[in-house]
Amino acid sequence: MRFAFTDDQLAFRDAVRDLLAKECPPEVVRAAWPDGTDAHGARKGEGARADPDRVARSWTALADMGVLGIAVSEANGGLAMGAGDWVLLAEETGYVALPHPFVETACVVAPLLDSVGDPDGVVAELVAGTRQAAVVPLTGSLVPWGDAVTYLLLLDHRPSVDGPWVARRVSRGVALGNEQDEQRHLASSIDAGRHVVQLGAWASKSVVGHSDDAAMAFDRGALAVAAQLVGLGRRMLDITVDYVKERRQFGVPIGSQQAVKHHLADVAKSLEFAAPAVYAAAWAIDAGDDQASRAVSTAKALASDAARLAVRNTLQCHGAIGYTVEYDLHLYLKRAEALSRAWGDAAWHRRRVAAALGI
Amino acid sequence: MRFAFTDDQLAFRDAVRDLLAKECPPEVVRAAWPDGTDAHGARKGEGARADPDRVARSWTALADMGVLGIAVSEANGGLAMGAGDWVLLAEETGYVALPHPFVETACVVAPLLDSVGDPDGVVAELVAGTRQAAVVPLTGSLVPWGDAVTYLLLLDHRPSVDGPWVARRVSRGVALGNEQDEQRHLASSIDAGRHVVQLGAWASKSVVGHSDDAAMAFDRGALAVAAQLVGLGRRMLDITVDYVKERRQFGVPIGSQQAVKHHLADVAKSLEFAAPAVYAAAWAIDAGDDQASRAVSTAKALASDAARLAVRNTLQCHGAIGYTVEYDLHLYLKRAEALSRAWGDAAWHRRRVAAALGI
Amino acid sequence: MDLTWSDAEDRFRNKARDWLERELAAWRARHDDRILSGDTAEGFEQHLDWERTLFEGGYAAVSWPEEHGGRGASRWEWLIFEEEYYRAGGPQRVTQNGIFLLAPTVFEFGTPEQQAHILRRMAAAEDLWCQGWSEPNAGSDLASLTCRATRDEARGGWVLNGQKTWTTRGAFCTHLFGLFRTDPDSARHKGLTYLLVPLDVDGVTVRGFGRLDGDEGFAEVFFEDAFLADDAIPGGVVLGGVGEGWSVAMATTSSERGLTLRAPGRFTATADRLVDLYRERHAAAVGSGDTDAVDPGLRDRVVQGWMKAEAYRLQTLQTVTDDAEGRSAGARSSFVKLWWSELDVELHETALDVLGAEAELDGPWSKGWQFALSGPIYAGTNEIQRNIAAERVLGLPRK
Amino acid sequence: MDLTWSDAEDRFRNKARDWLERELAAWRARHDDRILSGDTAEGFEQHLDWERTLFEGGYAAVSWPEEHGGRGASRWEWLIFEEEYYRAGGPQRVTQNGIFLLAPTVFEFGTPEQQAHILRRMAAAEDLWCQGWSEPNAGSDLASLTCRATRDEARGGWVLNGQKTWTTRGAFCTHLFGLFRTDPDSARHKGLTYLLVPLDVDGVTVRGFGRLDGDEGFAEVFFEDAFLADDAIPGGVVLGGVGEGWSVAMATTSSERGLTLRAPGRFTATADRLVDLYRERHAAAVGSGDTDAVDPGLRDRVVQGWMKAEAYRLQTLQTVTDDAEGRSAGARSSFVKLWWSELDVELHETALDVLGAEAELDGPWSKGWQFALSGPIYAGTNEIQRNIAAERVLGLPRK
Repeated sequence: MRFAFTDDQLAFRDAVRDLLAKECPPEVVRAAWPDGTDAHGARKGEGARADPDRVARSWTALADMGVLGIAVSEANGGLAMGAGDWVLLAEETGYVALPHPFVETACVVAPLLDSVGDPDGVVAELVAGTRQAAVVPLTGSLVPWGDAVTYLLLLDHRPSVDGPWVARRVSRGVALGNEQDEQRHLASSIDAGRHVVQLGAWASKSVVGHSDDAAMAFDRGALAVAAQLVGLGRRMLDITVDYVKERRQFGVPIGSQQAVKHHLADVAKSLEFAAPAVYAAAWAIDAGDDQASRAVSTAKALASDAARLAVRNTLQCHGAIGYTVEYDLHLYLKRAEALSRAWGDAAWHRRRVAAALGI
Repeated sequence: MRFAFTDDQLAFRDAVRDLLAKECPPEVVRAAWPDGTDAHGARKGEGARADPDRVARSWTALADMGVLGIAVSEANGGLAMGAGDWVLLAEETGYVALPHPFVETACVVAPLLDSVGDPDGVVAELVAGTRQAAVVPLTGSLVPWGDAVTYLLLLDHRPSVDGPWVARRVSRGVALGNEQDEQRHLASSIDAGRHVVQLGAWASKSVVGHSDDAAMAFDRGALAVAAQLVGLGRRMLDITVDYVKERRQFGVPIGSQQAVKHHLADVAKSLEFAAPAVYAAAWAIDAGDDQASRAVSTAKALASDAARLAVRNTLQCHGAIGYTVEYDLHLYLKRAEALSRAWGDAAWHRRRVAAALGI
Repeated sequence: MDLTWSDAEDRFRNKARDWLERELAAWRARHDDRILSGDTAEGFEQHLDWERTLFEGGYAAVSWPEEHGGRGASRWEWLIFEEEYYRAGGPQRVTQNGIFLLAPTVFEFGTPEQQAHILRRMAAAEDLWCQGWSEPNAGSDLASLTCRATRDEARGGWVLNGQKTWTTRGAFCTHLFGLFRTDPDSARHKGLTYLLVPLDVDGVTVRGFGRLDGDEGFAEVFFEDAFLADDAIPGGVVLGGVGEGWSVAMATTSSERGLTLRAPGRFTATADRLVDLYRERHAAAVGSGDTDAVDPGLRDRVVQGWMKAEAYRLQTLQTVTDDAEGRSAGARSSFVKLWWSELDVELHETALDVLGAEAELDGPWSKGWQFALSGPIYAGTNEIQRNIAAERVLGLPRK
Repeated sequence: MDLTWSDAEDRFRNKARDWLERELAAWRARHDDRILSGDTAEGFEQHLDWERTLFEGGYAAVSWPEEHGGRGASRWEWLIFEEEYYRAGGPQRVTQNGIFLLAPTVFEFGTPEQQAHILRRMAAAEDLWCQGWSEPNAGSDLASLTCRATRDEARGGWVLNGQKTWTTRGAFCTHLFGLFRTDPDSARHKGLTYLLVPLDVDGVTVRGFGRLDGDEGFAEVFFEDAFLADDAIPGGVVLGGVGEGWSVAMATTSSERGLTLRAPGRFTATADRLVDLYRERHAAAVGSGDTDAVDPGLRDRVVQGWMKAEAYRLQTLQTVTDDAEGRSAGARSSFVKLWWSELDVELHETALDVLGAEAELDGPWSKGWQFALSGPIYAGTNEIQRNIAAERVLGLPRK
C-alpha cells in the first residue's frame, strides 16, 4: 500500500506546471476566445490576440516536451506511461484552462489507436502535435475544438448504461482533414474558448478496437476530465483567496468575514476529497482493477460537484468584479461548468456507481 | 384577492395560544414522556410527573374551549369552522408540541365522521375530548398516542399515488375501547412523547365514507401536520434566538457570529415561505379548489423541509447544551423530525405535485 | 381569505395577455425575429423600441398615476401584469433601473416639478436612467463612497469628480442617479447627497465593459471636473436634501431588495418553463428508449423549484394584502431577496442539468443561468442580506 | 502508487476478521443477545466486558507497543483493524476517550513512569478515562476555562475547585484528564495545567445526565476543595509541565479532529449498510408492487454517501502514506473532521428517508442519526473548524 506519486511523477508534473505557467497564462486562454458576437449579440471574446501564436505555442510546447505521447508506446514515439503519470498533467492543463484537446488527444485517442495498432497511421502526428483529436461521448453532439481537430471519435455504450461500449471513427465530415472548413461553424457556447462545433451528420461508422478498448477509452477520458476539474477548482480557489485577502470592505479584508471563510473552506474541503478519488481511479486503470470503472465514476462525480461548488462559491466571494469578462475568473468558471457535464455529469456517474453497487 | 386571516380567526388563534402557553409549557410535554428505558437501555422520559394531571388537562382545556369540535357541524355540537380557522390552531399545537392527537381527532376524524352522518355515534365524544382518535396513513403501522386512542382510522390510496382513497375503520384490536391494554405496548420512538403504538393485525375493514371523503381526510391531516411543523420550526427558532443572544464565547454573544446569524436567517427564511403555502392550502380546501391536493402537498413538502432545516441548524447553534434531554430543545426537535416523515415525507409529496403537474 | 381574482382583475389580465401576445409578436417581426440582448448596443435599440410600445399601450409602468405615464393600476393588477409579462416571454426591461429603483424614490422624495419632468420621460423611455451606487472601493460597503460633488455657487451647480462602476447598462443610458460626497469632511454615511446627472455633460466619460455572459451590461463612469448645473434637471438635480443622500438612497435599495424589483411572475414563469422542459425531455428520452438521457432524480428538483416559485407567489400575496390593509409587512421583506435570488439559480441549474452536456450552448437557459448567478451578488450580497435579516428580524447582536 | 495490501496485511485482516466474528458472537451470547447502549449503567458493564475481551485478544489498542498493551501494529494495520471492527458490527469503544485522545498525549508528553502506569491499565479497561475539557461557560472557547488547581505544598498536591461538564461517559469512568487553571492571575490560554485526576478522591462529585438519545452519556463533574495528591498517579498527576497545559491539550484536540478519533472504516461500514438497506427496501417495494415505498431520488443520495465514505478512505490512505514517508499531511487534516461529521449526518439522514415514516422507531439508524448530529458539534464545532481551515490552510486573515 502506497498512495502517493513517485518523485519522478511529481518532477514531471512540476516541469509541465512550469511550462504551462509560462505558456498558458490567462491572456493566452483569453486569446483563444473567438472574436465576434454570439446569437444574443454579446461579444464573448475580446480579440485580445496581441500574440495569437502563443495559443498555438502552448500546444507545440507540450508536444516538444513529449507530453502528448505520454500514454503511447515507445514504438510509436511515446513515453509509454500510465494514467498515474498523466493524471497529474491533466490536472495541470485544467488549472490553466489549456485551450487545446489535451484529454482527447493525449489521454484518449492516441493511446487507444496505439493499443490497436494505429490503423489510421495518425499516432505519430498526434504525438507530434500536428494533429488534434476530439471525442464525442455518450450520444452527445459537441466536438470540442471542432474547428481544428482532424481526428474524431464517437464513444458510446449500447443499449444503455451497462451495455457494451463501442468506439467509432468519423472519417468524413468534421474528421480527417479540414477541406470542409465551411461546415465547421462554431457553436455558441458559454465556454467559447473551447471552440465547440456541433456535429450534425457524420459519414462513417468504422469501429476502432474492441468493446474493452472503447470502455477503457471512455474511462480514460472521464478520468482526465475529472482531473481537469480538480485543477480548475484549485485555480478558482487560488484566484479567490488572493482576491479576498486584498479586497477591503467595511474596513477589513473581506476574507476575514466568516461567511467568506466558510464558502472557501467548503470549496477547499471538496477538492481535498475529490483529488484522492481521481488519483485512485488512475491507479485502478493502470492496475487493471476490476472496479476501475466504478473508481472513475466516483472520481468524475466528486470532481464535477467540487468544481461546481467552486464555481458558485468563488464567484460569490468576488462580488461584482468576478462577474465581468475583464477579470480572469470567468475563463476557469465557464470551463468548469461545461466540463462538469461533459463525459457524463455527476448524476450519470452516480448511476453507474449505483449499478456497480447492485442498486 | 385577500390573503390574510380575519380578525376573528386571529383572535381565536391568540386565545388558543394563550391557553396553550399556560397549559402546555415544556414541563407538560416532558411529563408526557413515559418512564422506563428503551431497547438500548436509555431512559428517555425523566418521570418528571410533578403534576401528571396537567398532561390530561391540556387536552380537556382545549375541549372546554370548543376547539376539538372546530370542524364539526353545529348539529353535532361543533363550531362548523373550516381549515382556514383550524390551520392556525394546528400551528399553535405544533409550537407547544401538544402531547395529544389534535390533528387526528379535531382536524381529520371528527369532521370526516360528522360529514358522513356519524355512523359510529362517537362525534360528540371526540368533540368533548372524552375520546381520542388516531389515523394511520399510507400503509404505515404507527398509531400515535396509541395507548389512549379509542378510534382508529386507516387512510390509504389504491393501488398507488394516484389511485382512489379509502378510509377504513379499525373496530377491533387497538381501536374502540381499551379492554386489551396489554396489546398496547408502546413502541420505542425517538419522539417518545407521542406514545406511538405499532399496529400489528387489525380486525375490521369497514369503510367510512366515499373515496372523496377519504381523500379530503388525508389532505386535512397532511395540512394540519404541515401547520404543526411550521409551529415547531418557529418554536425551535425562538428557543435558539434567545439562547444565542445570551450565550457568550470568545467574549461576545455567539449570536453575533456571522455563521450563527446565517444558520438562523436560513431557518427563518424557510419558515417565512413555508407558512403561506400552508395557509393557501387551507384556503384551497375550504374553497373546494380543484388543485387543493397539490396545494396541500406543496405545503407539507415545504413545511417538512423547513422543519428539518430548523432541527439541524438550531441544534448546531446551541452546541452541546442542545444535545441533552435536560434542555427543552429536544422535545420539539424530535417531534419535528418524526412529523416531517408522517403523512408522507417531503419526497412523497413532491411526487404528488409532480403528478399534478403532469411530469 | 380569498385567493381568487375579481372579475375586473380577470378582465385586466385577459386584456394584458391579448395585448402582450399581439405586440410582442409585432415587435419581434419588426426586428426580423432576431432579438438581441438588451445589454448590447444593437439589442438596446431593439428593446427601446419595445419600451416605447409598452408606453404607448399604457403598460410601461402600470401602477403609476396616469399623469406620469402609468395607468393607475392597483398593486394586484401590477402583480397580474408581471405574471402575464413573463408568461408571454416579454423581454428584460432596459428601463428597469429607472422605473423600479429611481422612480419609487422620486415619488417619495421628489418635488412636484421633479416628478413631472422625470417620471413621464422615464416611462416613455426618453430618459434612460442607470444607477450610480458602486465605486471601485465601495461595493457592499456603500458608506465608503468617495465620489465628490463640490459646490460651485458662482456657476450654480456642482463639480463632480471620481468614478462609479458596475453601472448596469451605463453605456446605453442618458442619465445617472447616485450618491456623491458633498461634505468633503464627512465620513461613512454622513454628508452624502443623492444627485441626478445627465451623462452628456462635459467631463463625464462612460466606458462599457463585459458582464459574465459577454454582454456589455456594465459600465464605468468617470467624472473629471464635470459640471452639473442646478437646472440640468427641471426642479433640480438634488433628490431629497443636500447631505440627506444616505436615507434617500436606503429607500431605493429597499425597493431593490423588495418586491418591486423582482415580481413573482418572473419566477413562476421560469418554473413553468422548467416543468415543460422536463416534460419534453423526459418524453423524448422515453420515446427514444434512452433511459439515461434524463436522470430520475431531476423530477424531484424540478418540482422543488416549482414549489418554491409558488411559495414566493403566495408570500407576495400576503405582503400585498398587508400593504393594502395598512399593516406592515415587517420581517417578510427581509427574506425576499434571498429567496428569489437563490430560487433563480436553482431553477436555472436544474434546467442545465436537464439539458445535460448540451447545456453549455447559448440559449435562454444558459443565458438565464449566467444572469441568475448575479442575483446573490447585486442589490446587496446575500451574505449582507443574511446579516440584516438576523439582526433586524431575529434581533441578533450586531457584533 | 499501489493501492493493494501486502500478503502480511491480508493475513492480519483475515485474522482480525475471524477473531472479531467469533468473539463478538461470544460476547453477545454472554449477554443473552441483549446489548444495551454503552452509555447506560448496565450497558457500560457489558461494554467493559467487551473491552477486556479486546485486551486479552491484543486488539484493545493495536498500534501501541506490546509493552503498553498493544500489538505494535502499523498505521496500515490499524486502518485495517478499524475497517474490520466496524464491518463486523463491533460496538462503540467505551474506552475511546482514553485510548484515542489521552493516550497520544501520554505518548508525547508523559514520563516513562506515567506511560508505564497509565497506558496498560487504560488498554486493559482497568482505568477508565473521561475528558474534562468543557465547562459551563467554556465550550468552543476553551481558553476561558475557570476550573482552578491551587498548589498545596504542605500536603504535596493540588486543591481543585470548579466544574467540568459535557464529560462523555463521566458517570461511569474512574479517571478524568483535563485542563485546570494553576496560575490564578493568568488569562486565556496561559497558566493552564493538564492534570490527571482519579474521580474517587474526596470533593469530587459526578452527576450523569441524558444525551439527546436519552443515554446518560454526559456528566457534570464538580470539584469542591478536592485534593489531588501528586502521587495519585505514579509518575505524577501533571502531564507535560505546570503551566504548559494549553499546548499539551492542543495536541489532544488535534488527535480528536484528526484521523485517530474516527477512522474511515467506521463510515465505509455505515455506507455499505446503507447500500444494503436501500437494496432490501427497494426490492421489497418492487416485490410488493408499492412503487411509492422508496423514492427514486434516494438512490442518488445513497450513492453520494457511499462515494464520500470512499473518498474519506482514500484521503486517509494518502495521509498515512505521507506520514509513513515523513512528509507532513499539511492542510489535509484540517478538513477531516468537517468531512466525516457531515458525512455521518448525511448517511444517517438518507437511511431515515429510506425507512420513511417508521424511521422514528428506535433502531441502529435512528440511534446512529442522533449520535451523528453531535458530530458537527463536538471536538470543536464545524463553524470553528471552517474558520481554522480558512485561516491556517488558505491563509485568510483572522479578523
